[in-house]
Amino acid sequence: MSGRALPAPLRAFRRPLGAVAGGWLAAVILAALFAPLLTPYDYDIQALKEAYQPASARHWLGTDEFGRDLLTRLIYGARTSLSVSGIAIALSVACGMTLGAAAAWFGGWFDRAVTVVVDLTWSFPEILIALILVAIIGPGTTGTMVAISVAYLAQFTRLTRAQILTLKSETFIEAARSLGAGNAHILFRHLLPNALAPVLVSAMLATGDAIILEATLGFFGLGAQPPVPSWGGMMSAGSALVFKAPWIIIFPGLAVAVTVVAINLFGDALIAELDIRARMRRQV
Amino acid sequence: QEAVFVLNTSEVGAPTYNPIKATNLNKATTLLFDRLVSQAADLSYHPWLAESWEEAPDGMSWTFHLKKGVTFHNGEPFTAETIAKWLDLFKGSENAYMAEAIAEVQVVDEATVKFVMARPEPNMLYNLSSSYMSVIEPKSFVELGDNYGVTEVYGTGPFKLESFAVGQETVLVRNDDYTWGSPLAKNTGPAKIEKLTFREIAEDSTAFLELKTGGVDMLFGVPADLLAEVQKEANLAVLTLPGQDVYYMPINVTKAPFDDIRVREAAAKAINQEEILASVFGGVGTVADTFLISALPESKVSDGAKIKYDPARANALLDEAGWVMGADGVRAKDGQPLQVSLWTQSDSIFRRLTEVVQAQLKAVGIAAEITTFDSSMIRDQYKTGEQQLAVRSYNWDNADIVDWFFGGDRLGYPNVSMFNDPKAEELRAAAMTGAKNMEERVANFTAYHDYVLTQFPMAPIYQPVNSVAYNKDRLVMPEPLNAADVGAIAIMDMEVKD
Amino acid sequence: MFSYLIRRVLMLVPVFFAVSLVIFLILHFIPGDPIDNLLKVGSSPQARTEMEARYGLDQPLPVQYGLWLGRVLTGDLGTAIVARRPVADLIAQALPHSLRLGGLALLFSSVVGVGLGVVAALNRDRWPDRAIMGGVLLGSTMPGFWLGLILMLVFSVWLGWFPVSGARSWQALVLPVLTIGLGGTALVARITRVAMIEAAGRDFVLLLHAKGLSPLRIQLRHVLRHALIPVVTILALRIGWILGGAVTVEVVFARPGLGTLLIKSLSQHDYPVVQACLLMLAMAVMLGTLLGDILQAAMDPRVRAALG
Amino acid sequence: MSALLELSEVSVSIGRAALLERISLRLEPGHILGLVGESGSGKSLTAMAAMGLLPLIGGRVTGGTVRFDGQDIAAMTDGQRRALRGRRIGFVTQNPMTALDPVQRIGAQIDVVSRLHLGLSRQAARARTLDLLTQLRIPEAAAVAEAWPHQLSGGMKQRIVIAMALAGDPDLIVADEPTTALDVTVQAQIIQILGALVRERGLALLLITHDMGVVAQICDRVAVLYAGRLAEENAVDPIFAAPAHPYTRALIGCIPQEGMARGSLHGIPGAVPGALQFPPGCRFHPRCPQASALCRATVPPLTPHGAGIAACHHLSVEAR
Amino acid sequence: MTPPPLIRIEALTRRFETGGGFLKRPRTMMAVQDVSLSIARGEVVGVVGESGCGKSTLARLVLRLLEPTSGRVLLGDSELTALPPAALRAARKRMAMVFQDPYSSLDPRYSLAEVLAEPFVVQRRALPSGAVAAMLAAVGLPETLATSHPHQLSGGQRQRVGIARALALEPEFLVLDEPTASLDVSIQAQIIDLLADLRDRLGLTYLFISHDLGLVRYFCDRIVVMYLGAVVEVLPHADAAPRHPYTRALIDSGFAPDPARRRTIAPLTGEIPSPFALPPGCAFAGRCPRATDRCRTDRPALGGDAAHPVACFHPH
Ligand SMILES: Nc1ncnc2c1ncn2[C@@H]1O[C@H](COP(=O)(O)OP(=O)(O)OP(=O)(O)O)[C@@H](O)[C@H]1O
Ligand SMILES: Nc1ncnc2c1ncn2[C@@H]1O[C@H](COP(=O)(O)OP(=O)(O)OP(=O)(O)O)[C@@H](O)[C@H]1O
Ligand SMILES: [Mg+2]
Ligand SMILES: [Mg+2]
Ligand code: NI
Repeated sequence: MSGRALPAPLRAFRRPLGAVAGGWLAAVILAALFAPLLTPYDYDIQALKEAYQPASARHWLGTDEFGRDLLTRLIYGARTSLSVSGIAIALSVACGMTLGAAAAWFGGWFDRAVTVVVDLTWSFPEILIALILVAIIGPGTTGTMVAISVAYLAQFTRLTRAQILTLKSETFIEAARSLGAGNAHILFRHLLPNALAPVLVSAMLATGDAIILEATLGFFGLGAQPPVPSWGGMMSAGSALVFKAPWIIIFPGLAVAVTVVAINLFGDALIAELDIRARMRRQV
Repeated sequence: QEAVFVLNTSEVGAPTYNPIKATNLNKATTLLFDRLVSQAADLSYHPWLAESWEEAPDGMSWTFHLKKGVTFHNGEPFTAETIAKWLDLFKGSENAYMAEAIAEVQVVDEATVKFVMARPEPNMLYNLSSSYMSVIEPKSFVELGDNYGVTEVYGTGPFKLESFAVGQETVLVRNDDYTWGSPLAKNTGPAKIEKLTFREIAEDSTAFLELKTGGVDMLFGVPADLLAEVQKEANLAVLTLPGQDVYYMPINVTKAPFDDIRVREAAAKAINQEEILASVFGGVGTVADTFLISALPESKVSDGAKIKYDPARANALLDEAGWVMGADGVRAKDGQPLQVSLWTQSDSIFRRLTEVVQAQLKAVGIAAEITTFDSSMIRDQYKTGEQQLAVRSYNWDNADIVDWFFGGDRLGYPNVSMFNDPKAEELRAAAMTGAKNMEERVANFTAYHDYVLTQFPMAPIYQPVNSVAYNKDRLVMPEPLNAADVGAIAIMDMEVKD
Repeated sequence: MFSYLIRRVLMLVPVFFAVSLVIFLILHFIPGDPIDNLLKVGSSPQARTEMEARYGLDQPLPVQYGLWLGRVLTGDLGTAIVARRPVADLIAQALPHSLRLGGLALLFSSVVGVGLGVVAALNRDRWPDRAIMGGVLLGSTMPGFWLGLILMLVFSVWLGWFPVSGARSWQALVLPVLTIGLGGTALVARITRVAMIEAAGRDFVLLLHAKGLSPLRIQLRHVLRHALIPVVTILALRIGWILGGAVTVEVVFARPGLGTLLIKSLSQHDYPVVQACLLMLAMAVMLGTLLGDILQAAMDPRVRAALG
Repeated sequence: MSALLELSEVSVSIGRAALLERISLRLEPGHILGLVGESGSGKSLTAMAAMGLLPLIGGRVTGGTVRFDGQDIAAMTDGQRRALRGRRIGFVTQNPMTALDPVQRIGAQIDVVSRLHLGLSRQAARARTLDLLTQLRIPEAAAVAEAWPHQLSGGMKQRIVIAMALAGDPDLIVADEPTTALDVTVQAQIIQILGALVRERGLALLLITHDMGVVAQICDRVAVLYAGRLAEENAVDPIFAAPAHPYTRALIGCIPQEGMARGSLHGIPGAVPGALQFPPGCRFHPRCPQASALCRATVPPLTPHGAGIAACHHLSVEAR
Repeated sequence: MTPPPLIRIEALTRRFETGGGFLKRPRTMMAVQDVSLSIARGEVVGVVGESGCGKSTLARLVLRLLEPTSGRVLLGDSELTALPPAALRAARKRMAMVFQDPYSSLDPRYSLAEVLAEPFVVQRRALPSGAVAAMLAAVGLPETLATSHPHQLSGGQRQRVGIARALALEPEFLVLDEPTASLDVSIQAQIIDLLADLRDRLGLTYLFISHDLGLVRYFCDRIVVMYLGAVVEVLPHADAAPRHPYTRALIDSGFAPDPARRRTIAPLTGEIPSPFALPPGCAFAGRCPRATDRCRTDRPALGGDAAHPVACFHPH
């Protein structure tokens, strides 16, 4: 195999579907990063006289109910949606890996307790967990982020735990022990690095789900608060205007769907490239 | 004959049909209960459960002659005794103010009752015609306690409660014994429709789709932005009634920086009502520049008290109060940015309105951060008193709503502005209890209203018209509609086509 | 096997207590308090104490927990503070809707999902596979409320086949079931496909071919049977989704249900209702895991043997 | 005697990889043909080709013919091929642990063969199954028939697999490393059973193994595969007594034997090349001590050698 | 006087409990039962037995990768089974293990250079320059492989890497747990060749585990035969005539690659008893052609000739 030449995340680009999906994702991320450079409009300045315009040369995707450029808001919305779900999942992965690794490592009652709690929460729909948490924390970006990360905690804890447990029985761990390796060495030099790839790939796939979750929270009016745009918030606002100005809900919906499909395709390509299908055993 | 109506989104989630304890009642209440007095479209008062009445010249007593042969849904008779027990229940309740002026209820005979007044109450008939003074059956009311209005309800109304799932739907069935309808309706009973379902649909667009596809027969409130869509449909008709709503922005006078009246005034005058009318409400309805609907005489306050868009004044006031405009367009004082919270409820029209308000505040340098609450819970949130600014609306057609929303004893909710001003309390007492007749009452309330406006505990925004949309192919609306809105009177005459 | 069942059921007892404790504690550490909602601003502390005494909130936490648990065990879920009615009534109103919607959605997504998964696996890497998996992926990436709205537009508004919202007839169930079901279908189809392909690669399948059995019979009678083991297990595990997963759909279609009840009560800090809802969901989940284990044992003799 | 199974110049590819090249084998009734070679040399593929099962793993015959009892397998319909499998050709796989359907009872898995191919009723099939199990010296056959696979030991399972192969009363058994996963004592048992079957029933057995000891013990003829090509084919005695191909010789030399001095075992340097890295010329040449320029450049043809054939440029030298 | 043995194993026993759970009693099983053995410096001791008889467990116990239920292991003078963690780590420099499965015994994320550097890292020793190349060369691998990862190697190459890693810290004692079981005979011969060569060059001591009696007899000085956790016979040298019926059966079951030496096979009958429910007497009694009633009730102890002990009432 010659794959070692490319860093792992880039290897998915070697498959046609992976390249297309990766291209879209890169474009979305770049657009979100350089949003102010890409569009002459502001996301929050209202021009009420220009409200409800369909797509035109001036406003490529039309304007919303406040006369704001929809494309601009979509691009800024990508910022919110991607960063909220991205950060939330990163948080979730960090906590989930720690928890899962600790459970697998220490075993005993701690492991059993973690397993029971995690299995129980894993059995609840993420949206319900997130809604409960947002109700507790209060609406807004931070609340959404925390809620999403807790909602996915169980998934990563489970996955990490399972990974570490299988890895723990691998002979190379025993081999390291036979050389005199201590716990820290085994955990940080063998177990975690090996568990990382599947966890990261599933984190990436979960980011797609988190975008949908963020959009759904936005639909309940609980995500980013106006005028900051998020895809979910835009759809939520647009749902009441679906007859009057369907483009207001259609474009953010498309953005979500296409991006999430792209994430999934890219993830699949990555799984195939990294040859970790057996270890992924996606349950979601 | 069956019909399905959709309640106004502002009534969604009303937890009970207990008129004495509730602060939020939905339309179905008016069909479960009758009132002593009915009010016509021209706001004149007409008999209902009371066949006639006399007011003593000094206003210190009222005598009501009651209809005979009226029974409650549970078979209990409706008599003078009932009235005495009923009014007694108001003491200490949420809606005590409704009957506060009545010192004593004397049962003259089976069908005659006399209210001995503590003070003259020019608003007596209005109160008696409001749904909060729906006549309940006192025996079951006491027995059922908190369950009254939730699991069981007994009134004298043209419909009986079959089932009530809070937030979902209420099913009413016809009271076949009903013969005592208001004379304002052609039909005094029983009703023509046999079964009525009131659905609560939080999403305006869903409700509209239901109407459009024939899933429901009538929407009690059509949001302005859907009006055009309704009008496009051949099978739908819109009934435009005088509005009783006012959209406004309460300002919490206890929370800095709004403890400074200059900042309050600035915020109030930053609101461009015309722009909102045009852009959010499509030009339907009128702007509001006082707290009361313009149909009320008490809304004729002095010109100076009217709150109108005046950005120059708003900016000047903020400058004066020491809030200096920053480079980012947000004012600041002592390094603190002028950042405030702006609460709203999740219904789409509120969200849209609030977003425009936010932009308008920003235009004078006030950065408002929106927090959206579910409409069913926002009242509870106000009770915490944590709000600074909010966008809300009320629906009432009497000046005493000023007392309700700005009375110093109702801080939090309904007094969202937390307004508690000694002078206002004085004026309020005069308005609520000091008038001997209607003229005095109007004068007192106008003064009270006028003063409240000058303290800027809120900014008036918009007065809609009341648009009721219904399916022409299904419903026959009575002509003319002898009431200010589509309620018990209209429904008595309403028919369902098969 | 029978002793395993008993053991398995008994095992739920400590889990139930743990879960109930967690639910109780979470709610009591949430900022905010239902009394706040019931009291007027500026009411006397005395009014507050009275109110607290009325709802038993003045007792120490362990006592409150004990009382609550005791009542729950005798079937009394208490009275809703804000909604002012027996919690059991609220649950009784919501649960049948949730069960009907969730059950049908589960049925739909299992049947259709397994079907699609099988067709995809049988045509692995050919166009039916690609088409199914692509469609399923697309279906699962559309937010539920958006999908619901679109379905509503197409089937209720344009075609007029089904009512737009509500829970008044079986027709009203079709679109919500579809909306939830499509999401679940994606999951089931994906697991089924992978499980089928994995099972088809096992040694014993080769031997079945070598025995001269027809390929279709091998796929449907043997491979599918294996593939169903993980599918059924995961479905049973995620039974919580049946009851709570429909919140968005319930909102869009204005349907009553446990999800909406929970969310609303939560926002009103109506503890007794929230506790009861969570307990219902947790119990459903526990029963789901139990069911999953039982089904797995029923379907797989190796599991039975391991359980003893 | 006419051949029961005959592969002539069979080539097999999976995807782009040409994995087998011109393999020719002949197996007569009552005979045991051993197929040996290192891992990856193509033994299993040959078996799959013989059974017509290649499409199952995505492979195809790209040249040559496989004949069973004189009939070209490629010319048959799917149904005909299926009627052959299980009925006339029994199959025994390498790993008995995974060869049985874990969620079906033992008896049912055997019954199905005779029901399908011999048209037996349920009861008759079960009776036949019990009879077979008893013949294979399985104690308490009735209980075993009702057992689940996981309740049996490896040796027992392998006997069940053999019973399954016999249930259709076949003429040929293809056994792909039937003893590799088993302990030596159990291996001895299985080999003994297989040998007895051939003797008693006049079956033909294609025995795939990498164990030269097993080959020496029961085979009549031996085919040696290397990297997808036939290296040598001959009767068992000459193969061991005077191996023609250096690979055969090396393979035999790898097995420690009684009385061998320590240090006299040398193995074969290097490793079997992967399917995409076959060297030109003789594929064994990189590991062959006698490799010459000729070996590196040209493919040695299969030439008759004694009673068999071999493919090596140095044959003439070796023959002497 | 003979020199003191390098390794002394005394009455080593290991019990496993499995399948326990809520309200469920775990099942106990003796994986290794009362094994005693001394290995002299430079000696190659072989352990043979069928799958599951406890060979790997014994290997782990000897290196204290697994804690014994009872018994002790001494490496030279130090009692391995009693060493505190720090001392144990230091002692690990003196011994090493080569594992059965070359596919899972190397971390897939490590390059060969990293694999070979790991012993130095965990022992906190500096890696001498050129050491990786030297180690690769010692096991006959080209230096160019240093940057490759395990998945790029063949099984034989991987096993060579495993051996190189075991030798990295220049141990005296090596446990080889079926190092060739998953390899082709041609590769097995290479590895055995290499091991023999290394032993001669470095004066190593081996505990060589295998299920292949022929291989053990070829490679080892002394042979321990295990059956269901217990030692049934110790052959003093490769050509010693077996005395235990089980050893005999093992030898008889192996086939020589020589058609001239075909035999009629008299395979063992009966089933191997479950390790969870060992019979009271001799564990082999159920399959033994020589078993008597006594064998079924009493358990024979390892005894008799100290140089060639056997646990049987009726040895050959
Ligand atoms: N499904 C497949 N796809 C691609 N290549 C394959 C497939 N099956 C086998 N091969 C390749 O074909 C070659 C021969 O494989 P085969 O299984 O016949 O070897 P074998 O001699 O049976 O080996 P073993 O002793 O390990 O069973 C190997 O190089 C292998 O990698
Ligand atoms: N960690 C463990 N927990 C429970 N049982 C174990 C454990 N490790 C080994 N065993 C059991 O102990 C017995 C002996 O296992 P061991 O691995 O030592 O056998 P072995 O002789 O090395 O077998 P093989 O030849 O298959 O490698 C087996 O039955 C095994 O199932
Ligand atoms: Mg093979
Ligand atoms: Mg082992
Ligand atoms: Ni109101």
